[in-house]
Amino acid sequence: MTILDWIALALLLGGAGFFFAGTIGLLRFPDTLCRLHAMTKADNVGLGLLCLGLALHERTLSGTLTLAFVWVFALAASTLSAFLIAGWAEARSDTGEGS
Amino acid sequence: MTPIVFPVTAALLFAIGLYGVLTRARLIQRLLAVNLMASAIFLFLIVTSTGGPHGPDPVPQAMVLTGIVVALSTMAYALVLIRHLRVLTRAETLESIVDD
Amino acid sequence: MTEAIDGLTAGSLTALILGPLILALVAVALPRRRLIDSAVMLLALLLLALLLPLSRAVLTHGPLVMDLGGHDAPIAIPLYVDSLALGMLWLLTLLALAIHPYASAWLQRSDHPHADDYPALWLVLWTGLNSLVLSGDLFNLYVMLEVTTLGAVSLVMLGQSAGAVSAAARYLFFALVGSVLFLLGTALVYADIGLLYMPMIAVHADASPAIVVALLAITAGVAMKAALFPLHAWLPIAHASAPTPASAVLSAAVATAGVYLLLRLWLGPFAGTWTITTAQGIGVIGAAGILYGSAQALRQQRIKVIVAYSTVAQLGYLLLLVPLAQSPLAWQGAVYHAVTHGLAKAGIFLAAGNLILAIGNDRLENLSGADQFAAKNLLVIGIAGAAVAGLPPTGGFIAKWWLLSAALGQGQWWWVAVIAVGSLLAAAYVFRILQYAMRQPENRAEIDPRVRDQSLPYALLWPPALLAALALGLGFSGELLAPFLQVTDLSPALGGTGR
Amino acid sequence: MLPVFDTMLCLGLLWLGWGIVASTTLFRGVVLFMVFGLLMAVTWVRLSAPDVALAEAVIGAGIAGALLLGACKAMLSDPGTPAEQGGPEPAALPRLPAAALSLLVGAALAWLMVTVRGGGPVPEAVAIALPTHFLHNPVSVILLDLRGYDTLMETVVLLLAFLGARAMMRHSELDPLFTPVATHRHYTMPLITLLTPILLLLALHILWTGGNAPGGAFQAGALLAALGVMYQLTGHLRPSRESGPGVRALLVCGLLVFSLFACLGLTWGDAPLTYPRGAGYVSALVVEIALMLSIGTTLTLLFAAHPGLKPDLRQ
Repeated sequence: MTILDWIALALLLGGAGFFFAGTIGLLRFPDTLCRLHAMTKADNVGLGLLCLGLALHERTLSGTLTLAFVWVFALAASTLSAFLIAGWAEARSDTGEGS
Repeated sequence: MTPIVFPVTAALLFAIGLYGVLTRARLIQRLLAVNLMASAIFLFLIVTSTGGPHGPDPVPQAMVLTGIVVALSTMAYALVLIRHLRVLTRAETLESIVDD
Repeated sequence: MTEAIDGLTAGSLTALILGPLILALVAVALPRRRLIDSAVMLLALLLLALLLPLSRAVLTHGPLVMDLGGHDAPIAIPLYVDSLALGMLWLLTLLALAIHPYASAWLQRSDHPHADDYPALWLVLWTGLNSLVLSGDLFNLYVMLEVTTLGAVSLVMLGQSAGAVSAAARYLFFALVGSVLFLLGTALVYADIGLLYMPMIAVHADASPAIVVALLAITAGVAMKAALFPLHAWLPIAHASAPTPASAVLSAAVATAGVYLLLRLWLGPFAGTWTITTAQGIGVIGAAGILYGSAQALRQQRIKVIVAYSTVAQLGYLLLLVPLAQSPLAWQGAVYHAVTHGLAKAGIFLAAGNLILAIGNDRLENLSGADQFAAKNLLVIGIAGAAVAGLPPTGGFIAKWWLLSAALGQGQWWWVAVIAVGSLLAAAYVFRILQYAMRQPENRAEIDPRVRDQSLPYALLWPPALLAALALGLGFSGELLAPFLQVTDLSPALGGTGR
Repeated sequence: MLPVFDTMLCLGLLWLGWGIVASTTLFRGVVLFMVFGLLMAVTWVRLSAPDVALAEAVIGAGIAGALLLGACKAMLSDPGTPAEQGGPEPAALPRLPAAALSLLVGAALAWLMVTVRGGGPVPEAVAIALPTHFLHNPVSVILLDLRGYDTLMETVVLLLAFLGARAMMRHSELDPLFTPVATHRHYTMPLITLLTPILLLLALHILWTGGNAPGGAFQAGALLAALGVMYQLTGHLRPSRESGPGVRALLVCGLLVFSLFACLGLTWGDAPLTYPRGAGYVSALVVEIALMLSIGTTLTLLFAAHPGLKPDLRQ
């Protein structure tokens, strides 16, 4: 294993760690907004680290580009869905329907 | 190890699904159990496709693809039927509907 | 095998499967009821015309196999036609001809909210039934079973009431488990001997554990879908709560197709796995179904439930073919029984539908005086009922006579007793309906039918009459049709043609 | 390393399977089922079946998940019959005999599934037929040509499922999964305008390469359905009580093209579904494009739980 592989491994483990923390946050945090916070942060950074690690391992242009696309799309989707869920949660708490 | 672990998993998944079909009364959960049984058979089919002397046999893979589509279609249909039944009778199990 | 297939045969087989399908697609895209109704009639007549040369081809060449897509066995999906399949095709096409115009008129007349949904659903179901009958590939049968199941469940669901929808749900869940079991059997067969092409399975299948379990799983799966006797629980409720024309389709076509499929599989690809004991066991199940169904039918108070239980009973006769399969007479009898019973049963349901239009429901006690206002429909019920019971001179008599002769010819006299008792009970439950109808009401003014025979539209009167006439007519054409019913190659019925 | 991975994968599948069957709440069962679908997709990759993996990912975790969540929400928003409120779920069958039967079946099947013989005439014949075919992805050869009839009929199952469901949707008001908030449109619009061309491109790509690489009409159609789902969730498509002529045309075009093509097989071959010599790839592509449109429309409508959809162009 070259030094690049070791860096890749570290990045992958770091990404997995972020996912783990995010999942714990999702399960443990008290309300919708906090859970969203935990999940989106963890997913965005965690996925970014995973993609970076895989790109270092793969080391081809097309592979790296594909991974970059995966990350960008996941970012866009999670940003918007988090925003919509937050809006929905706010609307619900305004009308006093839920927490 | 590998030649045994996947077929055994398929058989056990089938058994778990069968148990669910027999014991769960809530229709959506019974539906999930039926789909579990189907997935178990798909797993078995794909496992048998890998071992041949000519490389992976595409016929079981095609069968599984067809099977996945068929299972999705029947699931979609069953879900609408369950919701329709719910609207009509407010029941989510067949046991709670008294026959007339 | 394909050398016997000429252009006309290939075209007929294609039309049988794709004709109803394309028409269904047109019906979805252009929901004009008039247009679709006449197109369905034309299609049914066209297919009837095409069945004539097809029957001739089967008579001269024996069973035909058409490999789809121009590929060779065993990778192609074959369509397979023998006399058994031919009988089913005649039945289905005649039913399509009679039931569709009736259904259209009936749904319109009773202001049924699903009148627009019916044509496309029935046409797709028709495609499914034709392909189920013709398919010679085990996995393709799984797909076709799903088409028929979804179609049949939808027809039950059209009954609208909470009872009908819950019956549909019950039916669907039985059928879903049935499909999974069928799929399991298919997977085991493929994993064990690497074949799905049924004409070849019979040659390669032995009694290895995987094949035996596959046979068990497939049998249980189809039996759940076809509501064979111990697994019949959903059938009477479902058939009785569907809209009446749909009940006719379900009892006459769908249920028969299920049993047809079982016979096809048992006596075709799996013929090598039978022993005398298991064959007799299947016969016993059939006999139990005959007796149980008939006894239940005698106790019911609603016409549609009586007729539905009668279906449970009559399907049992088809199972008697398994222990008697060595005799050509038994094959003739089984095919003849399937066709006559299908036609007669549809006729009874359609006539019962007219009674429902007249008195608002189908309870026996409300039938009093029906001989005054619904004489034609009662006549249909009488004739078709006689055919179901197997009384001379109907087609049912010929069918049961052949079955009886086959049983006597092989010295299996115990089936004779079952057939005789079953016929007696059937006659009893049919005449019980007539007896209620002939009863004079205490107060003449009580007879207040909403509709009299005379005011019913023509489209509601000729289909049941046609069906009863056909069931009767089959009684006079037994000798004429017998050559078409010959199974040239008895055991295994399908496997003999394998390469 | 690989045996360890396999064992972990299988244990995960079994654990999730048990979770689905034993879960006390509906929502939990549904979520576990979606996770199970994802894990199955990983399993398919491990068993070198990438086509199946792709389909399982878009269907098992994607479309099926969306449908299940919709049904789940409908169940939870209604308190149900008095007998079912709060009380325990009535058991369909006693647990003990059911467990004994299932274990027996499982043990018998495990033995059978390990000892089946394998091989046989079909795998051999297929291995011979594959190299000379005009398509290069073995699974596509089977799905589009050798067993094209199955594909035709599987699409019939999908259409029939929708027709049956439509009959019910017309007569009982089923709630859509979400009621989108219209004021958010200026946030969702950029995403829609970004993703629409990309998803369309991706669907066409999956379709186009389907002949030679994993992919095909159903996966592409499911991607289109994802687009349809997104339009519904952001309020650009709204459920309607009737299917308009355009929707109906999209619904049937796939099967219509496929079955007419099947009939045409009689003119240039001896049997229906025969591909014309020399124009095989082109005809497969035409059929697949039509199928993709129909599959996408059908799945989108099934998600809407309504007979039709109409665009909502308000800004």
